[in-house]
Amino acid sequence: MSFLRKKWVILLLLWGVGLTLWQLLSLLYGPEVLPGPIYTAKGGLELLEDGSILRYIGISSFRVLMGWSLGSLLAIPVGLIIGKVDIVRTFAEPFLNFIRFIPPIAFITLFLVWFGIGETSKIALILYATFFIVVLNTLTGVLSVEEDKVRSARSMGASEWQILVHVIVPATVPYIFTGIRLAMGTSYMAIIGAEMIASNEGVGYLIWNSRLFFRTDWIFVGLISLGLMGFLTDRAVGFLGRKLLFRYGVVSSTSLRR
Amino acid sequence: MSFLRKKWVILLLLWGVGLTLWQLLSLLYGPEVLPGPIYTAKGGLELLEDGSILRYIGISSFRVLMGWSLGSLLAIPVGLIIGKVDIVRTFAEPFLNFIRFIPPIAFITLFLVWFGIGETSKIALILYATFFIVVLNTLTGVLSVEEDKVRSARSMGASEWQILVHVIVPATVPYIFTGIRLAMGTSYMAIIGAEMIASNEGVGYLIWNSRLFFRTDWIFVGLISLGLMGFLTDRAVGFLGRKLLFRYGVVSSTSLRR
Amino acid sequence: MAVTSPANTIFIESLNKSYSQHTVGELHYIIKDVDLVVKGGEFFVLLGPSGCGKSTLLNMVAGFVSKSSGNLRVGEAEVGRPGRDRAVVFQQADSSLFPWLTVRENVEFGLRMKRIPRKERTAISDKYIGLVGLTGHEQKFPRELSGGMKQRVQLARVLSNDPAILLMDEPFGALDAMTRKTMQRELASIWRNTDKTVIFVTHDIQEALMLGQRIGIMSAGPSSKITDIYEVPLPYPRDIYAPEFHALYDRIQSHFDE
Amino acid sequence: MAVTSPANTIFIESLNKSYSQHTVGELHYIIKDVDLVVKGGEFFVLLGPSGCGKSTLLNMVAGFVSKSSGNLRVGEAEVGRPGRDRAVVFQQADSSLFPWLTVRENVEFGLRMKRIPRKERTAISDKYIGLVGLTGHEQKFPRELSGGMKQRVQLARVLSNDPAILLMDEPFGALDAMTRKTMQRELASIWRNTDKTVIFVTHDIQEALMLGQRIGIMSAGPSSKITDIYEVPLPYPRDIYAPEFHALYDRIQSHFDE
Amino acid sequence: SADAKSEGTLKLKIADITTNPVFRVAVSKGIFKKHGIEAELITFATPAEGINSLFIKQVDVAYGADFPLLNAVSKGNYSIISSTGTATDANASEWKLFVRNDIQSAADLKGKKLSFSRGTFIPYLWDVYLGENGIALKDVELIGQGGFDESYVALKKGEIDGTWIYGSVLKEKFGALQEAHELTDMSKTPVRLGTGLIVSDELIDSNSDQLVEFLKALDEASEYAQAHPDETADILFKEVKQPREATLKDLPNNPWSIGFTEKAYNGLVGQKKYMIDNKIIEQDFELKDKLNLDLVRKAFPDRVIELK
Ligand SMILES: Nc1ncnc2c1ncn2[C@@H]1O[C@H](COP(=O)(O)OP(=O)(O)OP(=O)(O)O)[C@@H](O)[C@H]1O
Ligand SMILES: Nc1ncnc2c1ncn2[C@@H]1O[C@H](COP(=O)(O)OP(=O)(O)OP(=O)(O)O)[C@@H](O)[C@H]1O
Ligand SMILES: [Mg+2]
Ligand SMILES: [Mg+2]
Repeated sequence: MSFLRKKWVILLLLWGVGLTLWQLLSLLYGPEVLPGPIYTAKGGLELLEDGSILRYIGISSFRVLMGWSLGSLLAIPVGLIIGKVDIVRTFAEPFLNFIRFIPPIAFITLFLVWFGIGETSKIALILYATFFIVVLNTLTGVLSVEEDKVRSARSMGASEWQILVHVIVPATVPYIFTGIRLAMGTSYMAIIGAEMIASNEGVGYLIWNSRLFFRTDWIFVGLISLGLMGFLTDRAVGFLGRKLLFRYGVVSSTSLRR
Repeated sequence: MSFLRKKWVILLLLWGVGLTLWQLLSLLYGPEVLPGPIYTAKGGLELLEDGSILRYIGISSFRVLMGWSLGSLLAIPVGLIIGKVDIVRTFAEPFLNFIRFIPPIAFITLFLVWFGIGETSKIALILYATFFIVVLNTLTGVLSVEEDKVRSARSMGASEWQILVHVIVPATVPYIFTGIRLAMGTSYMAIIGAEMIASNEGVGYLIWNSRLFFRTDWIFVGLISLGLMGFLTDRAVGFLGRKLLFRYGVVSSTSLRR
Repeated sequence: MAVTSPANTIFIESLNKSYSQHTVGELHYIIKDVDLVVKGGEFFVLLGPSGCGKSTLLNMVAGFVSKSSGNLRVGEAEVGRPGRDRAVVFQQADSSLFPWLTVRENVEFGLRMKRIPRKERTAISDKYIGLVGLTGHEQKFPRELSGGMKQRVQLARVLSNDPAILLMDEPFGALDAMTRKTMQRELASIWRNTDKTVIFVTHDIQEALMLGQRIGIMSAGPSSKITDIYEVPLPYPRDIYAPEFHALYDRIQSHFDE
Repeated sequence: MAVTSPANTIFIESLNKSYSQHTVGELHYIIKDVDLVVKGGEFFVLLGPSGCGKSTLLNMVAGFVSKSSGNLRVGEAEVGRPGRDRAVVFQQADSSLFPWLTVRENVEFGLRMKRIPRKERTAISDKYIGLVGLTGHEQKFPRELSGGMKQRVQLARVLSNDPAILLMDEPFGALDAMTRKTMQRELASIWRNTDKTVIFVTHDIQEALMLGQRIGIMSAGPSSKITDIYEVPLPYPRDIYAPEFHALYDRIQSHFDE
Repeated sequence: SADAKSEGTLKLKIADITTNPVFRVAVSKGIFKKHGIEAELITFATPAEGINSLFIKQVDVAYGADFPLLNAVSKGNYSIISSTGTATDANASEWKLFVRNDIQSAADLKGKKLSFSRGTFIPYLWDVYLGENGIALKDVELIGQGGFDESYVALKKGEIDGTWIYGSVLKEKFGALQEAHELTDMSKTPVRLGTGLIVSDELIDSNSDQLVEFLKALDEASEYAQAHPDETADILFKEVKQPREATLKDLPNNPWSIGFTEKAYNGLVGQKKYMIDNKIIEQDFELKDKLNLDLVRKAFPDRVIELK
């Protein structure tokens, strides 16, 4: 009990020290160089008053959630197929290991051309950002299914299709979930790229547009919004996963590797 | 034997089909929209002839390698400390889980302000992109060290410092290595952002600048270079790890989760 | 008591298995020229040192691993692939049970694959869950059970499919000494109440003597075969301090002392 | 033969251990009021069902786990933290050996921590590697060894530190039946050639009788204690078919049948 | 930074963009050196970013269009020291308005979706152009875009109905569009796009003589570029990968004439009024205070107007 209380005190102290340091540094270097917490809060308030920051967060969240869920929905069957069918895997693996080094932002022009300047291309960009992570994780999951499970199902008379549906897929759920959760991080990362495309709204737009007018305080507000959005959705996804996918052995993990 | 030969035939066939499809699609949409393999090859040749693409690859690789190695070098001790010292971890974990959703590109303006327009800011951006992944993996590694290892070292008379150096660090090597290798991927992703900062050279610059001139072929050349660079360094790092860190149990893994 | 029946008799003639090794060029046999007939309803134990090929032989009977040459029949039918007539109990319950299903769902898996109506399924699973002494634990997940209980689930799961043959690969190898003794006693009594053929793999001489009607001794690999077969004419449940038990123990032990 | 010496005598008086549970409020004892004196040079076996608290008691003697109340001394000294006088052999060799060190390096670990010069170290490790029968395997890594060989490495590693007391927590629990018998025989003979005190934890009655001079029976938890202590006046190496062995086996077995 | 005054050589860091040939020619042909300037070019993606770098003392001189220039001088102690003389009719005629085929006259733009590049003068241009044709800004929808590749695709697909573009590459691309045609160009509007040079007041105080030389060097470099288009195209391809054809076509439309003309002044005035009206500049200021024409007057006395 007293340890717990002590922990909170120390934590508060540490955060206090952190904030003070931030403010001091900002005073030292000037708000242009490092917008301090007070200056940032002012900028945030400005954006809060006219409601724009909340609208931006809403819009960006919508885009992220759309791109992320569509990407995951597409990626899961693709990952299952790549994992199950050897010849597809031989073909796809070098390709996957090649394309995963190409950042979403590099595809802006192409996506524009393919999907236009509306919501589609923005969502497609986020979809791209999440797709390969989920595919790779699903694939890893399929390859990690214990041979014993498949063997026992087979000797209990399950058909190959039944094995896929009743063994491979449920056994892969924890991997798929990890993939989906990791992809969540990347999709927030891709929002700036996505909102470089023909948009007048969104957190990514805020960050990018503030560059032009050198509003470092707004950039900070944008960064903090992004961090918070990511943090909260990650926790929410983790919580839902723990509740809904409990039987598949999805457990909480606070610090995820990216 | 015959299976192996067959595999190669099928693989060649599949790649052939892929390339043909790409070319056909490009003919359908026009090279503006989708530069086909032939058109891309021509653009690549143009850049190869005056040596610029090789120079760009060299410059970008240098930036990536610098940022990545500095980031890793910094991140390892930080990860060890966060993993070992409970109070630091309590403070740092929410912060880490917050900041990992903020993409490197969001920091362009701030890094410009902090580190100037030279190489420093570009390298710093890549450093940022790799830092947190390596920290999170190192941290996970430290937390995964089996209690038995620490206990046995302790009962053989090792001091706390000796335990850190002779038990925790070597036991964490495989995690650190995974982190470093994953970070490699992200650092290639960050190069476009890094080379948006006041530069007129590099693969990221090529991709970004070619938008201005509608040179979709050059964009593709840039993308392919990026993919190849990433793929090859990833293999090289994997190979080195396997050879040099063999005793720490670092083994090859073809498909890495991002 | 067990009743002999030709449909669950296993015929093995000059059976060979080698994993061809390209690089060496020579054929390396895991098991070579194995001849064995396990009569329907018999409890046959396969005893041999680690790595001699016991699992390989069992997996060939199960249809998981293909033979290199020789004959392998169950009743009249050539063994080619896994079948519902041959159920397998694996050593690692963790890797063969489905962790996302409850005890009851695990036990009913084979029935569900056969699309047996729910009511019938419940009746059957009730029966076998009762037989292995797990009544009251139907709603638990495997992760909530002890090692011994998990093995009981495996047993109930295969029994509910009513196979003619039970193939058990060191099913009690991972249990603690006390649980192991209990499970041996119960397996013998379950077997005596059905007419199933059992092949039971172990490397524990005492366990072999507790269970088997006949014990086949496998020589150490490579090219291992069944060198001797001992009849165990003792009544169940067996007493390890009976002089005949002791005598057989010493005779079998002498095989491995050399 | 073992020589009694006060410095390696273990005194346990009214020892209690509870992991306090905030939420419940009541104190939940793992072990309660344990009294025990293990004389210097004695081979003492702790026998009890799974989960009764054997490991907890052993870990308290090792200094890994702090006591809740009571007295716990080795010789004259209060036990507070791990010490070089009390070496521990863990059940899972995999989690306690250092996989990045060769057999020799593992054995020399404690000596290296004490900064013993290389030549002296080699002499000592040669001696103990020979004693456990691993000569010729000095340059191998743990992953290249079988389970039994790994436990030999653990044994050599702790012996090379010349501790007064050996604490062994089911060291042979993970080995196959045959290897286990061999290791028991060898441990008994190694012990008889030194003057070390041994506390050996097991739940295998036969193993307890093969090894112990005295066997302490622990009752099932919670609040478990040592209920009975049996003297085993049989000479080493012991014969499991000796009538006295048999009689003792039955007497001890009856404790657990109830 | 600009402190090395020794032996009359001035070190300058100049913010440049990829499409501008003048600075690069001045460097590679040794023109800066001849005038005692040791220049380092820093390439930015947009002029706005280059000008922003002034604030953090990463560059000494920046160059850009009226819009970012005004934005910058409103924020601190910086002055516009010259215009590049590109606020001409010829240059303005290079700004083309491309519209979808269903639009045949300016009046048809009512209720349409029109593109603008973020952080540029285009909204101002729309304001003026539409105003002249009797359409209020609120009767159209302005869509902000990040690049011309974007407006190209959007125009082709009908996701926007009109866009202003500049330069030969774009003119060719947009001209080839089946779905769109050129409606007019900017020379038919009163808007002239000036570009100018901006430095800190501090630098003017300490190094005014060298800055005069700097301006002379720029004029000379531009003349050289006009006279040697092929060489200029090679320099640009080598250094920033601008395709040669693009340089060759654009170069004749972009001769720099260092000075400060009436047109340049009027451009700034109109632009500033728009920015203040639309709250892009929060704090109004006296334009004259932010113009320092002494240097350029010393360099080219006959090309500078008197400010009233
Ligand atoms: N897929 C395979 N390819 C090549 N060799 C194999 C393969 N599977 C098993 N072996 C080899 O066959 C031999 C027998 O293995 P097997 O698993 O049948 O032994 P076992 O008697 O069951 O051993 P244990 O008691 O340890 O389970 C071993 O030497 C093993 O290395
Ligand atoms: N850190 C802990 N916090 C709370 N309870 C614990 C902790 N460690 C052990 N226990 C509990 O103490 C009891 C005894 O555990 P212990 O590991 O000592 O048993 P054991 O006799 O060694 O069992 P086994 O034979 O399975 O190894 C168990 O019920 C366990 O759940
Ligand atoms: Mg086996
Ligand atoms: Mg224990």
